[in-house]
Amino acid sequence: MNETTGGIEDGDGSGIVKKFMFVNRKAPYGTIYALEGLEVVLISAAFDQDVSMVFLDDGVYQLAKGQHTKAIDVKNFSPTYRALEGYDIEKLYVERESLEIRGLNAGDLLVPVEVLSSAAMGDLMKTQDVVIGF
Amino acid sequence: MNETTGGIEDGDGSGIVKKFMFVNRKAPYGTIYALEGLEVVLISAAFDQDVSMVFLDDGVYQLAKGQHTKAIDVKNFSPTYRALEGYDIEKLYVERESLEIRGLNAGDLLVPVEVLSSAAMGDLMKTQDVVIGF
Amino acid sequence: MVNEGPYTHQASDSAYLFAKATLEKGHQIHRVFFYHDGVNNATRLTEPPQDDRNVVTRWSKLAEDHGVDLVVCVAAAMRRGIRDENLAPGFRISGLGQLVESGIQADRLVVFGD
Amino acid sequence: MVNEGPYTHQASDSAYLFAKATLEKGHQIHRVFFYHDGVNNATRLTEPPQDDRNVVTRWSKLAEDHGVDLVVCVAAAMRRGIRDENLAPGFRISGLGQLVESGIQADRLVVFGD
Amino acid sequence: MLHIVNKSPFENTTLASCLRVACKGGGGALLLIEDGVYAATKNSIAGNVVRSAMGDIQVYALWPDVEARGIQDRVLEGVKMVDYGGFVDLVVEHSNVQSWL
Amino acid sequence: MLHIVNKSPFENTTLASCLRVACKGGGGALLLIEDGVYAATKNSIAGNVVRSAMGDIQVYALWPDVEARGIQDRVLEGVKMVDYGGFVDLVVEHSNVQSWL
Repeated sequence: MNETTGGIEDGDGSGIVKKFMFVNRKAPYGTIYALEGLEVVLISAAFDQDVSMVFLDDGVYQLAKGQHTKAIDVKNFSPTYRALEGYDIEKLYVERESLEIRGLNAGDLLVPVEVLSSAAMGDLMKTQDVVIGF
Repeated sequence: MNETTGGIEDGDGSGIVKKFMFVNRKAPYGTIYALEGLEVVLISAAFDQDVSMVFLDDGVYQLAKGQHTKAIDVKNFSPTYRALEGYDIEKLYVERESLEIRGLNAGDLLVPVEVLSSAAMGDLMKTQDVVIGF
Repeated sequence: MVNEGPYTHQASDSAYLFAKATLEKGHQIHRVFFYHDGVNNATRLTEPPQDDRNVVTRWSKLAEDHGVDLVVCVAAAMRRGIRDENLAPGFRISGLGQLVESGIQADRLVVFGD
Repeated sequence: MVNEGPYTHQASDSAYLFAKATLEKGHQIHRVFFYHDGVNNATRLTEPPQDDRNVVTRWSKLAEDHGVDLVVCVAAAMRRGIRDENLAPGFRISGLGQLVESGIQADRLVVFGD
Repeated sequence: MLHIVNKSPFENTTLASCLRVACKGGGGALLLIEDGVYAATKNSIAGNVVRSAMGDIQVYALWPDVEARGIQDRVLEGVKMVDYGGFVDLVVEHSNVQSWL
Repeated sequence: MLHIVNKSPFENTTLASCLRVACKGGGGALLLIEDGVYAATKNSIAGNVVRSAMGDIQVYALWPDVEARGIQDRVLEGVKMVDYGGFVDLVVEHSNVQSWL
């Protein structure tokens, strides 16, 4: 989202621009939270708010490359993360420690992200208006 | 259950007596598994099987004394554990380590139980015919 | 925002008791949004044991007594079999945008879930 | 034994794929028992997105093609709003005793849940 | 910022994540509800973790949930009890709220 | 005895409980399914735990779940892959089954 124009075309007509943070902490497929969370994020794009997405804990697995879901007969929704840029959702943050204990690094992820320390992630959260976790 | 008469009056008329173990690993109230699990155990009593109940991990909290649920407007089902004896369900096992890391001991529990080591609990599980966890 | 269905998780109970306390303190509730399995709070077909609370009718009564807007997400509801034909009084089915709009309009958004 | 509802947890998917593999291997399925939120697998009112699997009709078809007995626990179903009026084909509502009876009669009992 | 944790610390790593990420730097509050209240019990491993976090954050627990679980006599010193009204006040007092689900 | 674990070891203590209680003494098997398959990844904390348990138990993982999660290239050596048919065979081969939910 471009913050300088955010208020002009926003979806509910109120002109308010708030900082929304969506916190993704669940792995994909085992439960539906990751998929339904992503649906909220996509909808939020229509409201021209200041949206950021955070991937913490097992949420980092949502961004893993190479997901093939045919054999479990569930839709692979990981390509949608690549499409977020088209919705002007460009602020993607991943916690470093969540990657490390899983043996992952930023190169294993589907999309470019900003890797933050736990403390930096916490500081970012504090500045938000609305925090919704999945 | 009295094992010597178990086969005679069993509920499905098949004469088969199997070892059923119900493994309770969830705390009460936060989720319904403990309550609905208890309902299965009570029904199983009608089938004259060799029933045992195991309390592991947060499942030990199901047996905590002093539960008062009025302020959360949920039924306190903990007295039912005291009634199990009346259903001839007398084999209650608790894992020692589950108590210890929670700062509990057998005296904190509503009913008399047999406290087992992890290894003894594992050995008991292996001898079962049907294991159902909640 | 309520994310879990009645009885299975305590989320719906906590949300209801929090909502009631909010009204008692004189605050306004802009909306209660039901998402994920939370949409199952809106079925009029539940019939809990007589000695148990009725989670669904409790929400309906909150809507009736205090005009609270109870919104069920349509996409989540369709996946789980909640439609107008089994919708309890006081609930309405609408889009996810209603959640985002609440986030914009309300002073605080509190999530209850699993 | 299936303990969780459709879509929210993978339990129902895993159980279905396991059941299918069981039949393909030439084994018999004595019964599939739906408990806890698993009863929500039995609602005929679900309408998932077109590009998604339909968990409910998949179970119904398994019952039709292979005569698999799909039993929904009555007590769990009443709490969650599953009744004859919204029950999908191939499912029947019955008591918890059917679960215990399956444990006695079948060679193996496998639980899928959260 | 108000953080809400509703999971048992003995079963789930949610509390640990919350403390690691968000409760550093001071000024925040942690409210334990539902099965999260088990973290407020003394002489337990989780209780020790909560006690050492108290320097950085204020810790609250929802009394109705504490009482329901029968742990009212073993609550860690320094954990403040609130009822649902107090829960509402905490939400009002903090500029934002995160539920760690 | 066949033990089934379907929870991520990074989020939940279920795998640890299973290994502590039931997988000692030998002769058993552990099948990782759903989010449980993350325990079979090398260079991770959970993977190290699984590797050290391999002396006592046979460890299997459900390939469709491994592949769905994109971890097929980082699977721990010694973990045997099965499909749903192999899952059925494991259930048949063992006299009883416990799902650690």
